[in-house]
Amino acid sequence: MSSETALNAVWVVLAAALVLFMEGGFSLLEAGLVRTKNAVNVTMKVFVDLTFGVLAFYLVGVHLAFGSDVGHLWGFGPAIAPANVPQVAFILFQIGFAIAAASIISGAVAERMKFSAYVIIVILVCALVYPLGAHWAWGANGWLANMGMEDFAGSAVIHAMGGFMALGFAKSVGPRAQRFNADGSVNVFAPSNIPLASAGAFILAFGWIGFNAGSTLNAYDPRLSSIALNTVVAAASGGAAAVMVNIVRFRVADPSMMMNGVLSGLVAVTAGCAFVSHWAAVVIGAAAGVLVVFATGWLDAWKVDDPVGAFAVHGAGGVWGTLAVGLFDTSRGLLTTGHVHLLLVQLLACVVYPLWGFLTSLGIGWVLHRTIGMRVSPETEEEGIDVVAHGIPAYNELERFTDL
Amino acid sequence: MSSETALNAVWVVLAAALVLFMEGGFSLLEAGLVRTKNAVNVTMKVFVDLTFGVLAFYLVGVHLAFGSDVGHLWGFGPAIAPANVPQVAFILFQIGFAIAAASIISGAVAERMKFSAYVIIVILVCALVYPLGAHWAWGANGWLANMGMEDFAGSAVIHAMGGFMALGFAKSVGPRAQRFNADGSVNVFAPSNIPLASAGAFILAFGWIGFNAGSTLNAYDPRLSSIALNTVVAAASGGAAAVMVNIVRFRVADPSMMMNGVLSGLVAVTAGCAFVSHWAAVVIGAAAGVLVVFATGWLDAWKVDDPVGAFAVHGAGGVWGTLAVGLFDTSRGLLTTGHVHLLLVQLLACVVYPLWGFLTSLGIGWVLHRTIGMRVSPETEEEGIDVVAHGIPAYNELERFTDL
Amino acid sequence: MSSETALNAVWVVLAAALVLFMEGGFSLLEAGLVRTKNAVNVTMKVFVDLTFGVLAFYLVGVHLAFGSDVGHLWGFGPAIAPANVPQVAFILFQIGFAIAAASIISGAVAERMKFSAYVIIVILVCALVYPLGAHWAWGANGWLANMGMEDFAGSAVIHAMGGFMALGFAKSVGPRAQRFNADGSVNVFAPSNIPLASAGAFILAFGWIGFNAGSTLNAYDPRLSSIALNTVVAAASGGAAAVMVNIVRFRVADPSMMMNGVLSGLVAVTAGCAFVSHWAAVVIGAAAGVLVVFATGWLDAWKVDDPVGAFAVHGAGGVWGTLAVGLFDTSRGLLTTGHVHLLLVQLLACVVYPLWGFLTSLGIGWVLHRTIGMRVSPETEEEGIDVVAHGIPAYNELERFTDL
Amino acid sequence: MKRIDAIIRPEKLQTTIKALRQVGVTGFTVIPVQGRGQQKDAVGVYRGHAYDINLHPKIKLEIVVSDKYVPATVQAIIGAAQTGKMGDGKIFVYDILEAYNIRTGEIDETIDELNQKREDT
Amino acid sequence: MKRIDAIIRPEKLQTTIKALRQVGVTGFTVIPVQGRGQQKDAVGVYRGHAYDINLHPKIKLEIVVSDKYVPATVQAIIGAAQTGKMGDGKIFVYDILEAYNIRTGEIDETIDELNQKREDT
Amino acid sequence: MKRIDAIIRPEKLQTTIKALRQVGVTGFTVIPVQGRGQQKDAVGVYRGHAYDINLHPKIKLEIVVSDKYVPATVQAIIGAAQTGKMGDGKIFVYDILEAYNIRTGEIDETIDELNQKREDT
Ligand SMILES: Nc1ncnc2c1ncn2[C@@H]1O[C@H](COP(=O)(O)OP(=O)(O)O)[C@@H](O)[C@H]1O
Ligand SMILES: Nc1ncnc2c1ncn2[C@@H]1O[C@H](COP(=O)(O)OP(=O)(O)O)[C@@H](O)[C@H]1O
Ligand SMILES: Nc1ncnc2c1ncn2[C@@H]1O[C@H](COP(=O)(O)OP(=O)(O)O)[C@@H](O)[C@H]1O
Repeated sequence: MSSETALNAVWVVLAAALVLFMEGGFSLLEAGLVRTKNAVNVTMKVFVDLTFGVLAFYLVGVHLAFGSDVGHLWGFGPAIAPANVPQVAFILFQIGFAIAAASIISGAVAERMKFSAYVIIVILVCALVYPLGAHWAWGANGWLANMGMEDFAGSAVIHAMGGFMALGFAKSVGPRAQRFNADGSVNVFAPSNIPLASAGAFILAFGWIGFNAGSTLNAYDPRLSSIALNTVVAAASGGAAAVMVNIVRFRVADPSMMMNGVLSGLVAVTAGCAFVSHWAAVVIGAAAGVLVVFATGWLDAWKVDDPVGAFAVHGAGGVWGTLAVGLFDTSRGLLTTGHVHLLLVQLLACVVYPLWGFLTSLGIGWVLHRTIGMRVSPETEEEGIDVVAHGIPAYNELERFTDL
Repeated sequence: MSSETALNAVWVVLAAALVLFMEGGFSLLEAGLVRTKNAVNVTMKVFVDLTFGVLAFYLVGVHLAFGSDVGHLWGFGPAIAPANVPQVAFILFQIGFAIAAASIISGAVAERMKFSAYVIIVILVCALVYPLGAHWAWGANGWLANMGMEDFAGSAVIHAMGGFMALGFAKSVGPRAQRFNADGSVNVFAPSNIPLASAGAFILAFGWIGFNAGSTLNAYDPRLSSIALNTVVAAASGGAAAVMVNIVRFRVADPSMMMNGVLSGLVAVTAGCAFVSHWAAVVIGAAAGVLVVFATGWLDAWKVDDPVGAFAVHGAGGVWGTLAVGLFDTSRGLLTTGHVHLLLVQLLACVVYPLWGFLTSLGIGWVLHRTIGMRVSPETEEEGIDVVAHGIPAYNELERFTDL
Repeated sequence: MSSETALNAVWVVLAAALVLFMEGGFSLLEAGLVRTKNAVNVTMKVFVDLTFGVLAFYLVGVHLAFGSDVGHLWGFGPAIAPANVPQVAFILFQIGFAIAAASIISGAVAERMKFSAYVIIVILVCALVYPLGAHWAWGANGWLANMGMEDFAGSAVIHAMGGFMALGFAKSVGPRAQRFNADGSVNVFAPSNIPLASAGAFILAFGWIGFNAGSTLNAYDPRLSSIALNTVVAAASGGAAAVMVNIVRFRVADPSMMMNGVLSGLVAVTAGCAFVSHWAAVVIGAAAGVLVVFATGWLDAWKVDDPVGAFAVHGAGGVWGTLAVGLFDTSRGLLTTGHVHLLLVQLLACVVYPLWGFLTSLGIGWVLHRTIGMRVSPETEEEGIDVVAHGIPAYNELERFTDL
Repeated sequence: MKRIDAIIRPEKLQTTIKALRQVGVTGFTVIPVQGRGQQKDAVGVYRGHAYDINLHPKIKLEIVVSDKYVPATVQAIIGAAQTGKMGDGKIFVYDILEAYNIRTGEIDETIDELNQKREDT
Repeated sequence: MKRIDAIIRPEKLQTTIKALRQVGVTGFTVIPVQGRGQQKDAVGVYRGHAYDINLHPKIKLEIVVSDKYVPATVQAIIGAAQTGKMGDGKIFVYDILEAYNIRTGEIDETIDELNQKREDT
Repeated sequence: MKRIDAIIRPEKLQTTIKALRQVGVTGFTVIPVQGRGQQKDAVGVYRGHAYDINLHPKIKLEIVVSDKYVPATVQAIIGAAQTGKMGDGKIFVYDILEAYNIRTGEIDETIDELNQKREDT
């Protein structure tokens, strides 16, 4: 085995491990931000991503995404890996990406979706919806790739699409009971466990270095270190901006906004991390941090209930990040070079992926509503999904149990 | 320093870091699955692994395991590392393995074992019991290695042996008070903190990629990526199978079974990850997922109390995984090639390691009972070990403390 | 790109990721060790390190630390990276170091410092205080570097300095209300969540392998694996020693001492990990473990309130570790070679860094007290900073919220 | 002066507090409790063993009011906390002899009868 | 109609509930509390400082029953919760004047006396 | 025999316990509660929405003592728990009819009146 392949294998496998570890981050973040009575349920959903999602993508999705191109729309047959990267390492890394896309949804539909409906959604997303979108930008000869679209690690392909799927499913399943009052005002449902959520945010930030830098799929890529630095500074400016805006607008340094600002900065820099300079990464992150605070408010205004802010982080941040490549790309960006072509292509991507995500999720939701049902019963919602669907509450201080 | 050695050093050190991080996973998993009043105690036990266990293996065990062979039974002198891997990197990686074996025990004896007894057990296991077993399969000229036994990363050497030691010690220390009723029925002791436990499971899964792929001890091993992929798909099918079986048998998607299914899939694929194809890894994982649900029931039937399911995951999963190599090995497996020899050798390993683990643990237990005692007093058990042995409860919301 | 640079980039980026992940460790450790009502606040402080701290060091500090030397005192202009390491990878790694130094402070001033004051402190520390200190020992031509001072990964530069800054700020902000009684006795404020804290300790230990071994900044450094092994065995002996001393002195196996022992062992071996033998690493760690128990007591005697033990771990452990290089360095140590020169230089460093940290923190504290104020109001302290400054308590079991 | 102990569903706490405010009751104490009554047990399952979740999370309100406020308070609680399904909870009323306000160190002035008594003396 | 407050050891909760069921008491409310009495203090140690764990975790049961059930209920609790060691707990009994069922919005029909009263009217 | 329910600030628990010990009250039960009274609401903000933190963490002490200890106990609590600011809490006193000690299974001997009664019989 050549030295080059060996190093690439090590690099891609370790990066994939980091990406897969992000599932733990999603799980903790969401378990911390929902109410106690549904903390087991969101955790279990992320395990569904890690099990059913992995199998669905490995058995079906990866071929659709990375097989030989069929009409620029989907792939077929064995996945085609870049040169000098073992194919299986490539597949492993892509598995991590696919289930990340699915995990974005889990938080947005938390506290009211049926477990069985979620399992089906994850299987469909990992086997079909995400792979098609991935093929367009990343597959050999995908139609958007051919147009010159740039999305290094998936602001559009994963986050914008995932964020708009989160939006679609959140709309489809409806808000949690009593979330909105008749007069349109919002009831605050307090997050159950902030330190747990913050642990999740740190794990996500940690894994993101593998997510972005690993997307080189090539240890010899001279941009590798720069990508990692861009990732970290965008996270920093995203969090800093979000917390400052939040203090100005709402007086407090809201931990959920600090975390979501960091994550939003990460989401936004994901598309451009290999194409933009460090100062641009700082700007992209900061803008994403501002955006996440406002986007959180929009959802409330639209009466869509997204318990963890998945849309504000991934949807809004992803669209902004995709666009930002058109502005800041060092060789083709509008602001850096005056060229407008790339920006137009990126704009197209900003329509295609959100639409694809939103429409497919509404469609899947429509079918689910008419078949197995998408939403737990009002009684279950009131009691919490944990006991009903999983047999056990998240926290048990009192030993109140006897065998039947 | 040659490029090859440098890359190997990086690879093995990072893999070792991942394996050592698994201790954090054990700690959280166990702290989440026991009752609140003993959460500090199980956490402390894992710190014992990380401290006394590391020292015991580093000072004594590593020589017994990997020193020059003495009669095919044990080693002596400096550890012998594979070519082109710095010896200290090899030792570091093996330290991670040794304390993983010890950590398996901590959960099974949770909530009733004396802290001092546990310290002694860890020292003995890391200094003597595990190293001997490791030498047989992995040492230069170990007797099982010479017979052609295959255990790539330790389904037999670590997990089956560790799982049966867990069984032996759990039997030896006896069940928790009131766990079993006179009529043989089981009282459910609710886990204190499911999200914490799930964080532990995610960390374990993350670390396992280093555990299995790192066992190449060679970045140039062409199987490296394939091992990582096998690890992940087996985890996925293990979790998926366990949760489906649990839903069919018991109606709910039990989070502890989902986690243990994932872990059991990982345990089972550990022996064969370098020798079997990907579809075989999926099958091995799925079977382990089914097995873990049933094995959990067996323990109850045998009236052995294993609070975290260590035996079901590591004992049962490890034996199955060891056997599975004999079935699915691509060049020597029964189902894949029709050869029966390897299967017979693996069968032998499936007797040797469980027996070695079970008998030594019963022996150590016997001595401990007759010397310093193995079990806390009934009063301590009732009050919880945390306050008595560690001076502080795990969670303190009320400020109820004054200095004496 | 040469193979060497590629491997170095991968190595340094992954090590930097591990170091950055340590922030998550700090956050959990501190959130677990403070009282519930301030758990969000300490978590938010670590996010401040990860956002404002990163930007301050990236925009300002890195030049002061690693730019071209000006009078052996500070740097100027672009950071100078070692040969064959991409400059940005080097910068990324150094970012992780800078914010680690800042994070040490957050725990010591927990539960009573204003959030705004902390933001300013972090910016000053990451932009000025730490970079100057770093330049002296690590910058091109720094005055202590020129004298032959050895601090491989920062026992002095980061931990001793950070620990004494923690001491200075803790003194400056004053103890928590009711911490000390009139007669000098100490009131125990129970830590809110031990399993959370232990998760943090495991993450820190995991990241530390990247912290120390990554400081080679060179995958071809023959000492790389040995550094990692030294790190792990020192952690082990630190924890083992601390818990044994604590049992002898105070009867219980205190989890906070076990964790702090492990961390103290890590801190102490950080300076010498590349220069001392393995047995010396064991000794250095063990001594640090003993030290941490006593140092914790000293702080109480001095009536300084350090809720997480930051001084005992980083300050005391850092000074000891810096000194220990002078004793155990394999080529210049007093005990190993009889030479006294290195020890004297190290002694000087043991004066310079603590003093630098202590005096700058007192100075900054003095200014803050006279300007925006450093301490929250007694009402806020009583109620907890979480609700007042961050709008939300850490844990919310009861749904007690309605919109205004 | 009477004490009213009301055991209600957790999700009815906020509407009950609003209802209390409307009838002029502004002081009360809230305790999360676990209760058992006619409400059907839930059945949990852990590791293959079904177990009875024989206690349901409830909220207990403790309210001390003047005698004459009792009927209005009770009605306010019933109005706000009722769903008509098993598990709505109970209200118990009993006598309180004395009430002190710790802040003033004197007899509590927020309760009518006591106010009366204070003025009398 | 009386209220019985029983403070017991946490680990005796399930047997006590069983005992209550056997004497026909099916409604009660459970609250985790911290108590102090004759039970010896535990001593904790944190960072070298011993501290008094001067409160012990207990469970409080609040049970409202008809007068005539009081002796049986008290006996059932004592029978189930007694270990004979310090810290077993106490039972306090006091008068309840009225009881309402929130679900029906009326006087509670599960308590004998009230049932009687309702039938009378 | 009376029961005294005292609702105090959480940070006053230890001084209150000390004060109780000094007047000879050694048995009591402590419950963390959430209370509402004249204390000003705190305002939380989560994701851009202000919300009323209309319940404040308090500690409830339940103390059963002989009639003659009531004034001293009440004074001890007031002395220890008072800060003079809104939110100091309340003390309520009411009658207890019977008290049993679960350990002995008999009428409680720690309460004066009962002791008296026992000796009489
Ligand atoms: N006799 C009782 N004594 C004390 N608390 C009771 C009693 N009966 C019911 N409760 C409390 O009231 C709650 C609701 O009672 P339940 O019988 O389920 O309501 P409903 O009568 O509306 O069906 C119980 O969970 C328990 O906390
Ligand atoms: N006078 C009292 N008032 C209120 N609660 C009390 C009183 N005395 C004891 N208790 C409660 O009863 C519990 C057990 O009391 P303890 O004296 O320890 O039991 P025993 O009398 O069986 O030794 C205490 O922890 C406390 O909660
Ligand atoms: N009428 C009442 N009934 C029951 N509890 C009350 C009542 N009034 C006040 N409380 C309790 O006392 C606590 C303190 O009351 P508050 O009015 O804030 O104190 P203060 O009168 O000293 O300002 C409240 O949080 C609540 O728990």
